[in-house]
Amino acid sequence: MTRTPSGEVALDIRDLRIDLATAEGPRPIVNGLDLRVGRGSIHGLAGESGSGKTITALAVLGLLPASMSVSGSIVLGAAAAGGEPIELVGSSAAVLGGVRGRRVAMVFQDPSTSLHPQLAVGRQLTDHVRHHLGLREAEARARAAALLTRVHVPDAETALGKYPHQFSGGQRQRIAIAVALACGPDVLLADEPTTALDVTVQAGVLQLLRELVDDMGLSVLLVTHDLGVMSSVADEVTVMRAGAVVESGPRSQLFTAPRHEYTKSLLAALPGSTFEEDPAELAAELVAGHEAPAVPTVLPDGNDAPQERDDV
Amino acid sequence: MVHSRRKRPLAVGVAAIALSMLAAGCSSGKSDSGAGAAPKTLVIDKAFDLKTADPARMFEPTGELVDKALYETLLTFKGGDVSKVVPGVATLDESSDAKTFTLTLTGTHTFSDGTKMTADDVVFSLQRVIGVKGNPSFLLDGVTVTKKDDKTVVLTTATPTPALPSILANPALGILNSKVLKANGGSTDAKDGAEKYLNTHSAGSGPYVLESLNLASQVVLTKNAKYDGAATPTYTRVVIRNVEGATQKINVQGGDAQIALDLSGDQVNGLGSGVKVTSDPSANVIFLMLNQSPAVSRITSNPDFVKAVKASIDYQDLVSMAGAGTSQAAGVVPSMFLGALDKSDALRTDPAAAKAALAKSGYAGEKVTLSFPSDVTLNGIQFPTIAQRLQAQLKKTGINVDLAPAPVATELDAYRGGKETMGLWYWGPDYPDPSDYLVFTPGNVLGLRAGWPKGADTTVSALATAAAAGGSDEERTSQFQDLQRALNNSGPFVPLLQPGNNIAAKSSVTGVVYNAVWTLDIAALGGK
Amino acid sequence: MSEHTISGRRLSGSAVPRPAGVLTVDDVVVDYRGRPPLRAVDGASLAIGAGEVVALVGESGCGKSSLARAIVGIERRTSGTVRLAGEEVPVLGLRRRAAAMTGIQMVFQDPNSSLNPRRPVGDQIQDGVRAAVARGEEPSEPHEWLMRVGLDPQAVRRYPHEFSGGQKQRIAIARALAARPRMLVADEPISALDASTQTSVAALMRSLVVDAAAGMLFISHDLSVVRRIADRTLVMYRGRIVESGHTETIWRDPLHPYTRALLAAIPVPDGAGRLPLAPQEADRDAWTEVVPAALGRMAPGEGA
Amino acid sequence: MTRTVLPATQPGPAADLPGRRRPRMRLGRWSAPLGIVGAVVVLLWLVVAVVAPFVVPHDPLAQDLPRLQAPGSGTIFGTDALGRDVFSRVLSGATVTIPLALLLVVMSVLIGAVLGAASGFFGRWVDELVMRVTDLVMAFPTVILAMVIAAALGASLLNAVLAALIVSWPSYARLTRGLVLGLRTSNYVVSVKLLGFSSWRLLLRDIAPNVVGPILVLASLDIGTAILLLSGLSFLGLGAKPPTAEWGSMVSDAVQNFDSWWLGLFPGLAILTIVIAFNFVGDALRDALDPKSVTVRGGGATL
Amino acid sequence: MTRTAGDTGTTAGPRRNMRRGPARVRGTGHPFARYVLRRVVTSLLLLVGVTLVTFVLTNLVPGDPVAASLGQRAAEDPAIVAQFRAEYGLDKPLVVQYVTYLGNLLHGNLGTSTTTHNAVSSDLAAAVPATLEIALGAIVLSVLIGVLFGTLAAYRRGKTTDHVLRVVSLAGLSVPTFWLALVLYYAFYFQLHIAPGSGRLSSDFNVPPTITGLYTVDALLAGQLDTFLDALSHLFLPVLVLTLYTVGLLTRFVRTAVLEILDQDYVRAARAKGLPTRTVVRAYVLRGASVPILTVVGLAFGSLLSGTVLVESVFSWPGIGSYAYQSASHLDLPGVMGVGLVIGATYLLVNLVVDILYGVIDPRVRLA
Repeated sequence: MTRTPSGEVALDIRDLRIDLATAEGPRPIVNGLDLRVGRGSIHGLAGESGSGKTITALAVLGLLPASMSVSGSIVLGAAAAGGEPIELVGSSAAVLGGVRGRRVAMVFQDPSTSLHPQLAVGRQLTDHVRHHLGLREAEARARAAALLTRVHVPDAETALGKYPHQFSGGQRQRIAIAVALACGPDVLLADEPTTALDVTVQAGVLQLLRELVDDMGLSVLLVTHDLGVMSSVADEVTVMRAGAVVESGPRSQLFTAPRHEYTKSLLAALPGSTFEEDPAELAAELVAGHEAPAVPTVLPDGNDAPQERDDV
Repeated sequence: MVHSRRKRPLAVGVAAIALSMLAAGCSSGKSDSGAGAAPKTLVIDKAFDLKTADPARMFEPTGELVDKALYETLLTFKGGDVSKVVPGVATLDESSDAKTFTLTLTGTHTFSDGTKMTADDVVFSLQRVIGVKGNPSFLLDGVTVTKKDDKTVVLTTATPTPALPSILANPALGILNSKVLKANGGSTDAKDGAEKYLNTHSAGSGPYVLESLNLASQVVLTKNAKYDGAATPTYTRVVIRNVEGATQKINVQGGDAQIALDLSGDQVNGLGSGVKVTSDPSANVIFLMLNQSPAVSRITSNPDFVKAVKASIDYQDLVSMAGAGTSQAAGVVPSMFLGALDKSDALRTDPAAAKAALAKSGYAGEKVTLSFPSDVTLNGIQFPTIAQRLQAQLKKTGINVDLAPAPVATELDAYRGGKETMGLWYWGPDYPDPSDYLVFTPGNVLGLRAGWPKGADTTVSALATAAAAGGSDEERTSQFQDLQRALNNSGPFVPLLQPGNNIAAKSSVTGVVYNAVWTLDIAALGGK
Repeated sequence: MSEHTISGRRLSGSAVPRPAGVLTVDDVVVDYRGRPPLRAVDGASLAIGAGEVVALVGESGCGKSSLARAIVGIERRTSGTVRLAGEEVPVLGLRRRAAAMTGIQMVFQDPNSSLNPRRPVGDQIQDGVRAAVARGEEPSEPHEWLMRVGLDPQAVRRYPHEFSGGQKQRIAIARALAARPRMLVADEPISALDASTQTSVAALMRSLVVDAAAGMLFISHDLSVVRRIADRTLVMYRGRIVESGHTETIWRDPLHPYTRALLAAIPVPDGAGRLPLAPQEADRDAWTEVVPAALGRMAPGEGA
Repeated sequence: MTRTVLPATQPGPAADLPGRRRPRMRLGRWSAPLGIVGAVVVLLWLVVAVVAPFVVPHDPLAQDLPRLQAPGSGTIFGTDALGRDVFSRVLSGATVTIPLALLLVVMSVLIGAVLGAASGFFGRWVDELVMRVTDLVMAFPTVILAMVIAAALGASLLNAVLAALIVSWPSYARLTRGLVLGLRTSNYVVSVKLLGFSSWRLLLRDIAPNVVGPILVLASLDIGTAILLLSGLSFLGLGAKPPTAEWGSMVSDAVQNFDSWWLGLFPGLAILTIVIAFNFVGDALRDALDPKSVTVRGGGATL
Repeated sequence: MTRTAGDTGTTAGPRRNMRRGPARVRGTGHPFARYVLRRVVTSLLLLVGVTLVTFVLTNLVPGDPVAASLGQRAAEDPAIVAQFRAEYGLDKPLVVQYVTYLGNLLHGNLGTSTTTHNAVSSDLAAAVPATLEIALGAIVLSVLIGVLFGTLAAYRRGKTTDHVLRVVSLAGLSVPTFWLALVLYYAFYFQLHIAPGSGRLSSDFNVPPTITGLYTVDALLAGQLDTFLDALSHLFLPVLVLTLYTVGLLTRFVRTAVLEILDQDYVRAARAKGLPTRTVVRAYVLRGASVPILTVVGLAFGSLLSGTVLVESVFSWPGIGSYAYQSASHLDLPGVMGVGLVIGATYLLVNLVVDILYGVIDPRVRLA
């Protein structure tokens, strides 16, 4: 499977800085991130939990909590149908409203929480379609049914009337992907889309992602900590640590010839073969290693309300 | 759009309401819509003590007020003068020995259903009062009722009963439509079941008929179209509402009510120019009772302690507390009755004597419990207020009183059982005669409640026997005065107050006259 | 269903391994009441010897945790027996657990709920020590245990909220090990931890347990970690053990269709860009079948 | 075999933490000032409750002033229908109400916590019994049940407290039961159980301390409610007996003298200020000690 | 104490399980219907318990209903007293009295009030709609305001709006209702003459033909617009007083519930879909918070019923609270029992409705 990226850039992030306002002053969460998602390719963003991956994805949509400030540049490439590239950092509510869901969509980690449990699947698949594209209910439903079929959810018509809890975890994630694709976005932000799934189910979802990119020319920013997943589907990989890019490059190069120490250590930490080891040494390793300092994934300590910059 | 589906029910609801309004022609719910400018609805605020509208079972002021408007009596009083009986639906021919009373129906009297009143109705009504053994049945104790002819009824008694004519004026003895009553379970014995009917309908010939009755909230009367009596009522509809004193004041000031019946002397002050106050002494007497039974209390049964209490109380202070219209009760018989005590014979405050008597009594500072009904308001006077004042006054002499308020419903039991150490109560007359006050003597109803059995005080008992025997008005006056002096001296009762009765009425209401029996004759009220 | 159960029992029963089992689990069934009742574990048998690490893998909801909880006695067993060194492990009730039974300990998935938030961690490790002493073992000090799991020995006076998730989990492990158990049951002990520490903590657990000559039942859905630390592996599907035996044997040559699908679906981090194989819905039907040969698989060179 | 030592570019979280700290209370940015204001007011009222008998300008029971005087002429809050000083009575009201409200809450907590803990910990018929009783009590609206009880026992403040107690313990029983039930199956309690400790020890050492916080929060919010309930009962004539200077009965006296607005206004304000102050404190306490952060998630049957 | 639901959500009791989702309710058939059925049965048992408690309590009262119900003179006459006792069955042993009561209850006979001499059922039929009218008015109003305020406070968390609403809601919870009722009555009626006086209807209006017993509704149905407006104006102050308390309760709770929902992934997902804030709030946030909100509305209704006693006493409102007070102080056993039953039944009914609504608003409960 060889891919020929068009060379166009669908999403161009330059020098992105995100600071969290705390009582002790601003605390950097993302520190000068540079990243380009090529059109029709999957760009993997790897790193420990708390390294700022999810925050970056939310920053693209302008959905950060009010306590976080953003600087730098996020440019959304011109739409396939033409038009000008759009700078997303600091843009107006109207612009962001037109981008979210319409041009840039997002898939969350856990489909059991990212789909509203009390709303029928059909409603969740159509409400933004009707809002963005101005379709009638019947048109939107037809489109939704087609989409469900596209993501291999069986019996799409019936599925529209069902509620999320009536589906298995894997199907739920397929539905969540369908929701994201409903308005035909250019860019898909996938935040750990398979982490909550069983490995056999994960394989199916990864296949679907690949399929969508290859068939529909979708551009995906895939956030994951799982190097196996990364290795399976990503075309380009960026490794993040503590809010900054450590290394970036094509997948094969990054996995076979990592340049940065951190990347090397990540690859080395992958389970290899059985071994015996002295507990004292293992303990020492843990002492030295520490877990990365906890950076709030989305909401720091609950004292800041999720707040859209644009809501009044 | 997205939510359009949800807006539908609301729209449907609005449409439904609009349609129903259209269909109903949007009429008015006002009772007198379309009527002329004259005020037709009268609102009377009264603190209810209503138990029933059935005359044969009713004997409380609110019931008298209501039944006076619904039923006519054989004899009646004119205006506020309760000393002279005048013909009602009948004229009276009394035998000289006061044992035979011949009553002849005058003119025609029509019940609200159109039937004419006959002697049968009279006999039935009076016999029913006797037979159902309701509250007022004692009024006709020993009275035999017989029909002479269609217009004439004869009442006979074994003993001379000079009070019977004034008793016959009581609305409890109102004449009911016997046919209607019998059709609704009425009878002249204990099996009578007409009370329910009489609480929803009236069956009388009075100026008003009962529209609705709620013992707790309000009674609504409407004009009796068939009424052919003397007075033509001005108001087509009368609402008597259960409202307590303080709110009555607001209501009559605010114009929500035209008449307030339970304002205290304090409250009638500052009502403003639009409200006219009619103040008369009421026939109620508020008294303090000290139990004479050593089993109930060692200390209140001590005569010296009783003396100490009597001398400790600051009567003038209590009078000023109660406000306009109130006076000190010199004895247990109210001032307007025959045999009432002169003011000079009233109990007097004497702190020194009180202290001396207290010392003699061997009182050691123990708590004495004063029980009283916490929810009774008499002519606007709050019992808790009086009780607290008494507590403070007795404290000055060194008597420690513990207040024990309870709803009258719970407290009555202890009071009637003679279990109260000290009690604060009142006595309203059953009929305007001093003999009603012999209950305050040893072995009698109230005497027993005070733990004062027959023979406990021979002096008082002797005086009581003499007073009961009767005689000329002068003789009776002096006998009752002697009795009351003795009671004031050694009895367990301390007469405190004779409250004033204040009726506050909007100045648009005319003809407000206080009557000691039924408070107010609603039909006699006029409007301008 | 019952037929399958019987055959399942018999077959897995034949897989009793060589070292005299510290823990013997015989034909355990766990049911959950409800409408309809749910059979979470459907006749599982296994034995674990001293110094042996046995992994239990399977997808979420396959009954791994229920089996683990039934083994230590947290979950009521519908039938079947669990013996620790030949003695029946009772179900936890209001009564205190007999001293002998403190020889089986458990580590839970969520490190945040494993420690009493209002007691210093040293005290909580001391609880473990006390249990060991009550059983006649050597006394030890909490700070030694902290050191052994790679934490600052000075931290004994600190409270749980002052530690990260991975650190809390190591404290919980320390407490369990301080009781000097003969058997440690670990229910997904690493899945709540950061990727970089998962392997190290798992490796640490293995070495500590082996060092103490205890047995360990290690539950995980992460096959690559299991491959690294487990001597033997049990693969569970829908309440039943479908494949068991030497870890490398299973890894190299899975026999049961479920095990095969499971292993094929693991993405390999080699940079080759190969998509893992996704099983078809229809495949799942085959996963419930019993493959006798897949049970009790030996290491190469070992054998009858 | 590779053993990698990850580069430690940043200090671990443990490094910058002070040595010994109990679980920290976190005060919300704004709840704290309100809580402090509340605490100051509560403190003021507590001081008043203690010193009122010694400092009030008049004997609250003495009827020696002119009756129904408006505020200003010689008295701060005016006088009532019996010539008593309203200011002195309002202050003395603190001495009457606050201790009783505290008593009520303490008793409710004790009864509720013990029964709730037993219910949650022992389960089975104990749980069934306690929960059915709480259901029964909770099926009545509080004031009406208290009213019937107070009517049955006779009007007195202590009886009102008793009546209030009967209706108020179930909420604590429910709360405690829920918490204990959650904790009983929580991983750390199970862990300690596996270590062979007795149930009593679990209850006292591992469960009780984690239940105290939420109960305290509920209790602190309930003091205000207790004051409202007691004064409400007194207002209906089912609590304080005359001549006790109790706020609710003072407001009820005011009904009789509607013109004299000062009779009702000041005791009502007294109730309002003390209740709102307690609520501010309770609210801040809740923010600081969010019960959710204390209850342990997880545990129970996982499939 | 009024159960404030302790905004903590921890007191919500058994319902919490249902919020956890389907894991526990897994199964086929109709577990929800079965659950509701079980609730109905236990509710009925509980009602019997309520009657027993009321019966025992009322019989603990030291007074004698005879003295309370008969007039001065009648109570002196042993024959009358005996007749009264026989008529009301008071001459029989307590156990027999109770069993008789339950027997009559089965036939819908609640006995005859010793105070009003009416059938208790007809007394209640008059009193319940009166209370219902203010309680419903208050609950509707406070849900509207409470949800608005709570959502606003959650969205403005930490900002001035939030703090102002916090103070307002705490103040609402802290005001003694009986006092506030008096103050408002004094201000709006006595001083300003804006509000009408006490009672349900001005005295020059006839009670509209009884259909529901709610004067406003009946007046509308009868097409009497002026009566409707008058009844509405009488509702104003009592409803306002009751609303204030409940709004405080609801605002606090809705805020907590909404905050919790705002933190949910599905809300983030809805915003990522580019839906307008209005839609996100209404269709996603409030729907998500509807279960806990529903729980607290049920609780609030209970505390409203308590609150009405005090408010009714101030506004001379002939509702269930006044009736309860009157029956309790007159030792009117059938009356008190009737009130206990009605209140208990209302409470249980509200809980049942809440339970059923859980199923309506949450498919996980309905389609488990």
